[in-house]
Amino acid sequence: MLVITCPVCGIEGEEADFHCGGEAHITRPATENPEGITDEAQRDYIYMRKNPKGVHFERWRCDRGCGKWFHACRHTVSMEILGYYGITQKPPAALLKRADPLWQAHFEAQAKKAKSK
Amino acid sequence: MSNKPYRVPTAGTGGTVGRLIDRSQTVDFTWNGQKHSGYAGDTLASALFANGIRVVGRSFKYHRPRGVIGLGSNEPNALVGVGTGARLEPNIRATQVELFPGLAATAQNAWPSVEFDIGQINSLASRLFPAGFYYKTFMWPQAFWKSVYEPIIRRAAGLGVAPDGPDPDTYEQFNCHCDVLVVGGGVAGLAAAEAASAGGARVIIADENPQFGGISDIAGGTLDGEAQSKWVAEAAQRLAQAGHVHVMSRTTVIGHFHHNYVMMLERVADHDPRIMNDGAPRHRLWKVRAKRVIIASGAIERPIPFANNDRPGVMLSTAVRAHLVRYGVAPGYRGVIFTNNDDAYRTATELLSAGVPVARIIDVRPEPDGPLVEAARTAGIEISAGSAICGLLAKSGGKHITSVKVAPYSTTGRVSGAEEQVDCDFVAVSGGWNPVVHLHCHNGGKLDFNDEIQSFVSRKHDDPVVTIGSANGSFDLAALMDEAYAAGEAAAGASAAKAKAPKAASEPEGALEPLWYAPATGKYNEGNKHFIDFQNDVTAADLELAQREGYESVEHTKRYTTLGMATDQGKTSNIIGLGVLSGSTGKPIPEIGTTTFRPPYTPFSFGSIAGTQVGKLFHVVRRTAQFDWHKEAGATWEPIGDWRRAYCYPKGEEDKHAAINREILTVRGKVGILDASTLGKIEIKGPDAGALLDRIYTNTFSTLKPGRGRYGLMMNEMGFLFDDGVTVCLGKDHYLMHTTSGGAERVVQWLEEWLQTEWTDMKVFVTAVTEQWSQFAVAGPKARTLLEKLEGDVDFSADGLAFMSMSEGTLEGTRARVFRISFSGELSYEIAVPANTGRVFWEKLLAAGEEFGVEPYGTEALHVLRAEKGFIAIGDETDGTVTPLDLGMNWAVSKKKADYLGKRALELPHLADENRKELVGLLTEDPNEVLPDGAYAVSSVTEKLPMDMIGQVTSTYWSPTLNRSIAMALIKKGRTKMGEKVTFPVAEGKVIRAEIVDPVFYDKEGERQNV
Amino acid sequence: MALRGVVPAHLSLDCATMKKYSIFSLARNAGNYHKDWERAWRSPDPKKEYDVVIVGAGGHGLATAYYLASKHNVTNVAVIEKGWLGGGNTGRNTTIIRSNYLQDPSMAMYELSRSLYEDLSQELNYNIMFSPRGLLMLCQTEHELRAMKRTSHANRLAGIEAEMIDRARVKELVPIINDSEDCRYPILGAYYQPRGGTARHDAVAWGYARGSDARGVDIIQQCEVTSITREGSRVTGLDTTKGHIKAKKIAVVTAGNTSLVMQMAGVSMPIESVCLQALVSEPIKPVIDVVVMANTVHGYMSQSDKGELVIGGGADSYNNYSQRGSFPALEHTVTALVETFPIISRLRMLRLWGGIVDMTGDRSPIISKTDVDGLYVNCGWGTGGFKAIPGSGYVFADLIARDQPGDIAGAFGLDRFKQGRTIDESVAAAVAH
Amino acid sequence: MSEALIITALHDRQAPANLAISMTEIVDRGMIDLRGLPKDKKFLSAAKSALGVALPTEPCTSTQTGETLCFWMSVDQWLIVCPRKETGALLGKLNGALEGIFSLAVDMSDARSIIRLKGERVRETLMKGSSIDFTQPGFEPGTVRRMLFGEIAAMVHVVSEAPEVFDLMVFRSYAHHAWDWLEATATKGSEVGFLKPAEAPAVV
Ligand SMILES: Cc1cc2nc3c(=O)[nH]c(=O)nc-3n(C[C@H](O)[C@H](O)[C@H](O)COP(=O)(O)OP(=O)(O)OC[C@H]3O[C@@H](n4cnc5c(N)ncnc54)[C@H](O)[C@@H]3O)c2cc1C
Ligand SMILES: NC(=O)c1ccc[n+]([C@@H]2O[C@H](COP(=O)([O-])OP(=O)(O)OC[C@H]3O[C@@H](n4cnc5c(N)ncnc54)[C@H](O)[C@@H]3O)[C@@H](O)[C@H]2O)c1
Ligand SMILES: Cc1cc2nc3c(=O)[nH]c(=O)nc-3n(C[C@H](O)[C@H](O)[C@H](O)COP(=O)(O)O)c2cc1C
Ligand SMILES: [Zn+2]
Repeated sequence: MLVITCPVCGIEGEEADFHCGGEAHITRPATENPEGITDEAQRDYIYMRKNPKGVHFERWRCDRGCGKWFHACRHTVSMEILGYYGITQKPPAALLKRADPLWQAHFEAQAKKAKSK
Repeated sequence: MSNKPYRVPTAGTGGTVGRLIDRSQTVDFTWNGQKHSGYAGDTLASALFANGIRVVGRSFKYHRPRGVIGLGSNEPNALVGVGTGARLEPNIRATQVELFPGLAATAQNAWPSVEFDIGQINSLASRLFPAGFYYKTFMWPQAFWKSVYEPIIRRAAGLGVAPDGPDPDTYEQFNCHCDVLVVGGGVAGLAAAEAASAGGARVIIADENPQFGGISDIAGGTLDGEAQSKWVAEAAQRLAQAGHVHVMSRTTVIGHFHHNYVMMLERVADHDPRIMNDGAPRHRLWKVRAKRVIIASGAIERPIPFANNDRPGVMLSTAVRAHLVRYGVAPGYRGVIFTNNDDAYRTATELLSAGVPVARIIDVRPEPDGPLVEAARTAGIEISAGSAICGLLAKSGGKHITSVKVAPYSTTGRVSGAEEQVDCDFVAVSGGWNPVVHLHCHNGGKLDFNDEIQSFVSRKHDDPVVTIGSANGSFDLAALMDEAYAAGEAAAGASAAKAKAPKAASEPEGALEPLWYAPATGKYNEGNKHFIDFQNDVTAADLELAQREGYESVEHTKRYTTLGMATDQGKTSNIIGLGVLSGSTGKPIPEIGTTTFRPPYTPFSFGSIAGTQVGKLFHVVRRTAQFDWHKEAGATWEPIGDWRRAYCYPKGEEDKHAAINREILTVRGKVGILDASTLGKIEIKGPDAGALLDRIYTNTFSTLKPGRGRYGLMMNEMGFLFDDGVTVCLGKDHYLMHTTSGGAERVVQWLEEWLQTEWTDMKVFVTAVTEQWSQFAVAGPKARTLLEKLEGDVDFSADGLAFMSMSEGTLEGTRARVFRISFSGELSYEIAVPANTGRVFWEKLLAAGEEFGVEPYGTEALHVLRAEKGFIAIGDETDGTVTPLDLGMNWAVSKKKADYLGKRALELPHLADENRKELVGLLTEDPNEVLPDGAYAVSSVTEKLPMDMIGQVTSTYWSPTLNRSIAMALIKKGRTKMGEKVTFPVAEGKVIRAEIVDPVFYDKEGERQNV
Repeated sequence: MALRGVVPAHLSLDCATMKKYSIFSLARNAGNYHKDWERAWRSPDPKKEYDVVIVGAGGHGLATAYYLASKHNVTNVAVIEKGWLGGGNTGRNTTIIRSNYLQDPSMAMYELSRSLYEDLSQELNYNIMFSPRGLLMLCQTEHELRAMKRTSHANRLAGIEAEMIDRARVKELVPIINDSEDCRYPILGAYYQPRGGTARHDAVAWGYARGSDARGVDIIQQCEVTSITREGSRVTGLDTTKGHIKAKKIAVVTAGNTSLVMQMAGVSMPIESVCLQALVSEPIKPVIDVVVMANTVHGYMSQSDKGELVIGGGADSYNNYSQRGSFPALEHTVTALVETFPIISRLRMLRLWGGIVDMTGDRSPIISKTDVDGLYVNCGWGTGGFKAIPGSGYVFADLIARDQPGDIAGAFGLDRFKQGRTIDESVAAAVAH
Repeated sequence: MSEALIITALHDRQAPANLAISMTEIVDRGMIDLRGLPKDKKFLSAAKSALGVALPTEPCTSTQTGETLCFWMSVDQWLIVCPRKETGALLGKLNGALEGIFSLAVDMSDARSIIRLKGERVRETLMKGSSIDFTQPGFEPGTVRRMLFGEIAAMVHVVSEAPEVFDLMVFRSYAHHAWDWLEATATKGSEVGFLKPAEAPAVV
C-alpha cells in the first residue's frame, strides 16, 4: 500500500485514492508531427516500456482530491517515493541523477535531438 | 473414560497458582459434544487440562495423537473447531480460546474420534511416506490420479471442517493514523509506549492476547524492586487513561506493508459472542498508517526435538509454567525438564512449589550453574547435567507418557554411554528462544544471526521500524528496558517530554548450549521420529532426505517437506529446521538462510477483509431517479456499469420475450418511453472546446452550429473503437457530449487526461453532469403528439426542432433540454430534466401518452430497435479489437483532419489489411431461426478441427417488426460477400446458414425519423 | 480432440541415467530408511561453452531445456538460474490450467499445453498431480454471458471440450456457491471446461528439472546472468556470477525480469513488470472440487489437495519488482470471494505472497526470435503462463532448434506489435489466468 | 405554470433507532459547479462579485457569506452551495459576471445528495468507510474533503465541532448505498473509542 501526497493540492492519501497512469515522458509522435510516423515509432509509443528495476518516473492522478495528473519518482523495488513534479515538467536534476540509467539515456537523447534541430 | 484432572490446588507454596482464573465462577462448555466445566479466565486449553484431557487433536499426515505444546498463538498442535453450524470456525488454537458459557469445541482431523482415530494406520505405514513420497508414485494407471488417488488424498488431508452456511456475524474496518504503533504489550512494548507517548504523540499499542504483560508474570526479575506484574498493571493503566494512546488487547498486528501501512485484526467478540447482540461486530480490521513502528513482539521458545517428542504431555517449558501460574493446571503428575538453558529451571521450581513433582532436570550442558540452577538443586530436584533425552516411552497408543530415556550427551552432538529410564508423565522442554522477527521481515527487513542466542535478529530496517526487547534478542530485563525507553523516546522526537523508567533487576543466567535435536541411541532416527514441524508431521529425517535428493536450497526443502507451511507457519519449528539442515550439510545456519516471512502473522478471517462490503453493500448499485418507479412496474433489470437499468416490463403473465416484442411494436406503432438517464453527459467549454472534440472524435465537431448535434466515434490510440454518442453544441465554444452509460466516467477521464498531459495549452473545461439530469427517450410515430400535450414553451414541430438539433425550455414546470435524436429509427426525442423532477416528469409523460397507448420500454427493446436499423452498439459490435472501418463507418472517419486519436494506428499493416472482418447483416435461411449469440461462421464444415473460422455473430435478435430473425456479424471480407451464404455450425450436428446482407434491416431510407 | 494430434505419441522413459520412481521403488527404499535415493538433479559447475544457454529455470525455461534434449537431441544445454529452480512465478502461482481461450493462436497454444499436461506425470516419471477436476468461468452479467457463449462457439470449432452450463448445474458442481437470484451479481451460468484444472506447481518445475538433468542438461542454480556479450549482431555468451559462459544460442525465459535481461543485449521489450498476489487459507476438509473463476468481480478459487483454498485475483497497477503487493488489490479479491462463497467468511487467510509478472501490451505472450542473431525470448505470460509451461517449452525448443518458428509460435512473434497484429484475450475475460 | 414537484434520492429513508448518530437528508440546498483558473485575477474577482465572497484557494477549505458556501474542489473547481430557490438567480449572476472569461458554471443542484450526520460518533463512523483519519488535527469547521467512502466518491464538509455536525455529499445515484453503509457502521455497540481515555486493560 503506497502512501502518496499530491503535489498539486497537497492532500495525502493511499494508493486507492490515486490512479497510476504508467511510465512518464512517453512522446506521442503525432502531437509533434502527424506525418511520416513509422510503424516502429508507433510501436515504441504504444508498447515499448523502460520497465526499470530502480528509480522510475511515472504518471499518477489525484483521484479523490483535485483530479489532477502529476509526475512521481518512485523506486520499483523499495517503493520509496523520491519526489514529485508537475505533469508538464521534466524531472528535476536531483531526481534524474538518482534515476535508472535508462532514464538518463532517455533525456540525453532528447537533449541531443533538440540541439540538432 | 477416566481422565485424571490436572488442576492444581490453589495453594502452591508460591501462592501464585491460577492467577488469571476465578475459582468461584464455573463456566460450562462442551468438548466433542460432552459437557465439561472450567473457570472464568480459563482458556480452552487450560480447561481441557483441568478436565484431564490431553489428546486434543490428530496430526496432519500420520494422525498421531497430539496435545497442547505451546502458548497462545505459537501453538502448533491443539487446533480445534469452535462453534457449530454456520458459526463453526475451524483450526482455532485451543490456547487462544477464552472460555465462555456455552462454548462448543470439537477435535479435528480424526475419525471416528480423537481418542481412537482410524487414520492412525498411516502412522504404521509411515515408512512408506517419507517427504515427497507422492511425487514418486500414484502415477499408474494414469487415470487413477483423478478418480482414485486424488480423492483419497483430499479426504485425508485438510484439517477442520468448514462452517455449513453463510456467516451470520458482521465485520467492519477502521482506518486511522498514528505517530507510533507499538506491536506487543509485554514489558518492552509497554515501556516503549510510555516513552513514546510522554510528549503527547498519538500512540497505538496492540497485543494479541486478552491480557497485557507478555510473559512478564513468569519471566522473573523485578521492576522498581517488585515483581514485573505490578509495574505492568500500572503502566497499562496509565496508557489507557492518557487519551492520546489507544490500548488494544485481543488485537493481532497481522502485517506490515509498504510505506508503514499496518494491518491489525481486533477480535472484538470472540471471547464473548453475546456482545454481538448489542451491535458489536465480530472482528474489526484496522488499517493503520503509522509514522513509526516499534516491534516488541517478544520471543518464542523453541523445543529440542527428541525421538517421539510429539507425544501428548511433551510441552514447551514456558507453556508448562504459564499454564501453571495463570490457570493452575499442569500437564501431568510427574514432570521431567529437558533444557539447554537456565530459564527452564524456573519451570522446575515453580512446578515443585505448586506441588507437582519434578523427576529430573536433564540439561545438555556439562556444568550448569548460577542462581536459578542452585535454587532447583536446593529444592531437591535431581539434575542430570551433560545429558539428553534419547527416547520416550508411552502407552495407550502413544497417548500417555510413561517415561523418558536419558543418556550422557557430549556437546559434539552424540549420545553415548548408559541409558537410564526416568518415569514421568510429562516433559517440559526448552531449547532457547527465537525472537519474533516476522513483522520486521514482512516488508523486506533483513536478519542477522546472533551467536549468543543462536537465532536471528533484525537488522536495521529501511522503513521507520525498530525492533526492541526480546524480539530483538535482548533477554536481560535491564538492557531490555533501556532499549525500550530509548526506542520510545526516539520515536517521539528529541524535543518531547520524557517518561521515567523503572529500575530493572534480574537473576544472572548462564549461556545456552545450542542443540537442534537430540539423537536417539543406536541407529538414530531409524523408526524413531524426531518431529520438527508438528502440525505438518515433518521430521528431522525428512529434512535430511530432501538434502540427499538435491532439494538443497532451504526453499526447496520447505516445499518438498512442507516444513513451516502449516497454520503456525513454523513459529516453533523453522529455526530448528535450519539447525538440522546445518547439521546435515555442514553449512552454518546463516549461510542456509531463512525462508521468506509473509503476512499474516497469524491467520485472520476473510470476513474481516470483506468488512462491511457484504450482501447489499458488496458493490454499489447506482439508481436513476426513476428506479423505484421501474421496480414498482415490475421491471426486470440489466446491470450496466454500476447502474441497474430496466431490461423490460413484463405485464401479467407475460414472459420476457413477449414483453420485449410488445415494447418494440409499441415504439414502432405508437409511442414508447425509455429511461435513458444513465447515458453519460459531459459539458465541455472553452475557446479550444471544438478543437478538443476534433482530436477526440474520428469526425469533425468544430463546425457544429449552436443548437445542432452530431454522432461521433472515439478510438483509442490503437485504433480501436471504445465509445460513441451524440454531441450537441450548446453555444459558442460550449458543447454537451453524450457517451455510453458504461463509458461515462472513462470518457471524462479520457478528456481530462489528454487536456492535462498532452494538449496542455488547450483552454477547455470539462464537467461531468450525468447525475444532474434524468433523461427520457420518447420514440414512435406518436412522439410529437404526446410531447405537444405537455405544458411548456418547447417547439416540437418538424421545423421548430429539426432532426439532430436541440432546444432548451420549460416543460411541466421544470427546466428541460430537448434533443431530437433517434436510436430506434422512429420519430424520437430525448428530454432531459433535473433529476429531482425526473420521476414526476416520467409519470407526466405516461399520463400524456395514455390516449396514444404509450408504454415504457427497456434496454432489450432498445437494442432490438437499433439492430433493426443496423446501428452499432459499443460492446456488441465492438470488443476492443474493432476499428470504425471494420464497421463500415468510413463516413465518420475524417481523412482531412491532420491528427486525432487513433488515426495513425489505422494505417498499421494489420489494421489496414484487406482480409479483416467487416460488419454485415445476416438473414437466416429459416426466418424463424435466431442465430445463437456469438456463433462463429466457418469457411466450410470439416471433420478436422479446428475448422477455419471466418467471423462471428455480434448481435442477434428476433425482430417482431420484421417478423423474422435478424443478426449482425463481423465476417472476413464481409462487404465483398453480399448475397453469399455463410455457415454457422452452432452445435454438434447442427448448422445454420444465413445470407449476408446490408445491416440496415428496416426503413433503409430513414424516413420514419424524419417526419 | 483436434489438437491432440500435435501431441507426441506417448514417450516411455528409456533414459538410463535416471532411476525410476514407483510404489515399488518406494517400498524398496523404505527398507533402508530412504537413505539410498539418488539426487533428483545434479548441481554442476558451468562448462565453458554450451550450444544453448537458457536463462531462467522457471517452468518455461526448464520445459524448453527438456524438449530441446528429448525432442531435438540438443543436449549441450545449460539452464542458468539466479536463485533456486522453480522459485519464480512457477513456484508462486495459483496453478490454474485451462485452454478455453478465445483467439485462434491462444486456443492452439493453450490446448497443446493442456493436452501435454494430461500425460506429463508419466512422460517425466514424476507425479506432477495434474488434476483435471474441471474449471468454471462464472457468467455474472449478460455481457459476460454473451462473451462466454462466443468463446464456447470458438472453442467447440477448435476442438476444445467445454460447455455452457446453467445456474443449477453450477450449484451442483459447487455447492458452496452463492446462487441467490437477487445478489449483486447473480450467477447466470458458467462456462465449464471439464478437463481444466490444476497441477502441483513445484512438481512441474522439479519434474522437468529431473528429466532435463537426466538427459545431460546442466541446471546451474544460484548463478545470475549479469550481461550478455555480442559480436556484431550475434550473441557470443554471458557473464554470470559464476563466470563467463560461451553460448551459440541464448534463450531468455525470465518472466518478470525479462526487460532487465534483454536490456543486457540492448533489446527493449514491450513489457511491464507488476506484482500479482495470491494467498491461501488454512487447510480445511474439501469444500470445493473444481476451479472457479469469477471474472466480473475479479477473484478465483480452488482447493489444493492439502486442503488450502488457493485464491488469486487482479494484478497491481504499477511497476514493481519486489514480490510484495499492495493490500487493496487483494482486498478486492477476497471481498468478491466472500460474496461468491459466503462460507469462507469464517475461514482464515494463512499466507499471502506476490510474484512479478511480465505484462505485454495485449496481455498475450511473446515467443520470438529477436533482431540479435542467436538471441531468443519467451516471456509475457503475465498472470497466466503456468498452464502454458509444457506447450510453450515444446514450441520454443522447436523455434530454437530450427531457428524459425512453427505454426503455433509464429503468431506470438515480436513483430506483431509493429504490425498491429495484437492478440487480445481481454475480449473474452477480464482476467487471463 | 406551477413549479415541478421535487423528489430527492433519499426522500423515503429514515434512520433506524439503533444508530449512535443522527442522519437526515438535507433537501433545500442548490449547488453550482464552477470551473475557472485561480491565477486569472479577472475570474476570481468576477466570481467574488457574483457570489459576494471570495472563492477559497487553499485546498480543503471553504468560504461563506450568509447561506452561500464555496467549497474548494480542486485547484480550478469549486462547488457553490446555496439555498435551492436562489440557485437559478445566482447561476445567472455568475454567468453574467463571467461573460468572456474562461470558465464554466453548471447547475448541479440535483446531482448530489447531502446527508447530515450529527453526534459524538460521526468521525469514527466515517473512519470505518474511508481512509481519512478525522481525529487528526485539521478537520475543523469549514473543512471540506473529497474521499472514497464505502467504495464510492464522496465529499465531506465539517459544519460544526461542538456539537459534531458533518455533511456527507455523494452523487445522487449512490445515495442509497451511502445511507445503507452508514446504517451498517454507525450502530450502537460498535463504537471504537479511538484515542479516548479507556479502562485499564487486563494484565497477566
Ligand atoms: C500470484 C500468481 C498467480 C498466478 N496464477 C496463475 C494461474 O493460476 N495459472 C496460470 O497459468 N498462470 C498463473 N500465473 C502465471 C505463471 O505463474 C507464470 O506465467 C509462469 O509461471 C511463468 O513461468 P516462467 O518460467 O516464464 O517464469 P518464472 O517461473 O518466473 O521463471 C523465471 C526465472 O528466471 C530467473 N531469472 C530472472 N532473471 C535472471 C537472471 N538475470 N539470471 C538468471 N536467472 C534469472 C528467475 O529467478 C526465475 O526463476 C500466476 C502468477 C502469479 C505471480
Ligand atoms: N530468560 C530468558 O531466557 C528470557 C528470554 C526471553 C524473554 N525473557 C523475558 O521475557 C520478557 C520479554 O518482554 P517482551 O516485552 O520483549 O516480550 P513478551 O513476550 O513479554 O511480549 C511480547 C508480546 O507481544 C505480543 N505479540 C507478538 N506478536 C504480536 C503481533 N503480531 N500482534 C500483537 N501482539 C503481538 C505477544 O503476544 C506478547 O504478549 C522480559 O521480561 C524478558 O526478561 C526472558
Ligand atoms: C498453490 C500454492 C499453495 C500453497 N500452499 C501453501 C501452504 O499450504 N502453506 C504455506 O505456508 N504456503 C503455501 N504456499 C505459499 C508458499 O509458502 C510461498 O509463499 C509461495 O510459494 C511464494 O514464495 P515466497 O513466499 O517464498 O516468496 C502455497 C503456494 C502455492 C502457489
Ligand atoms: Zn491533488
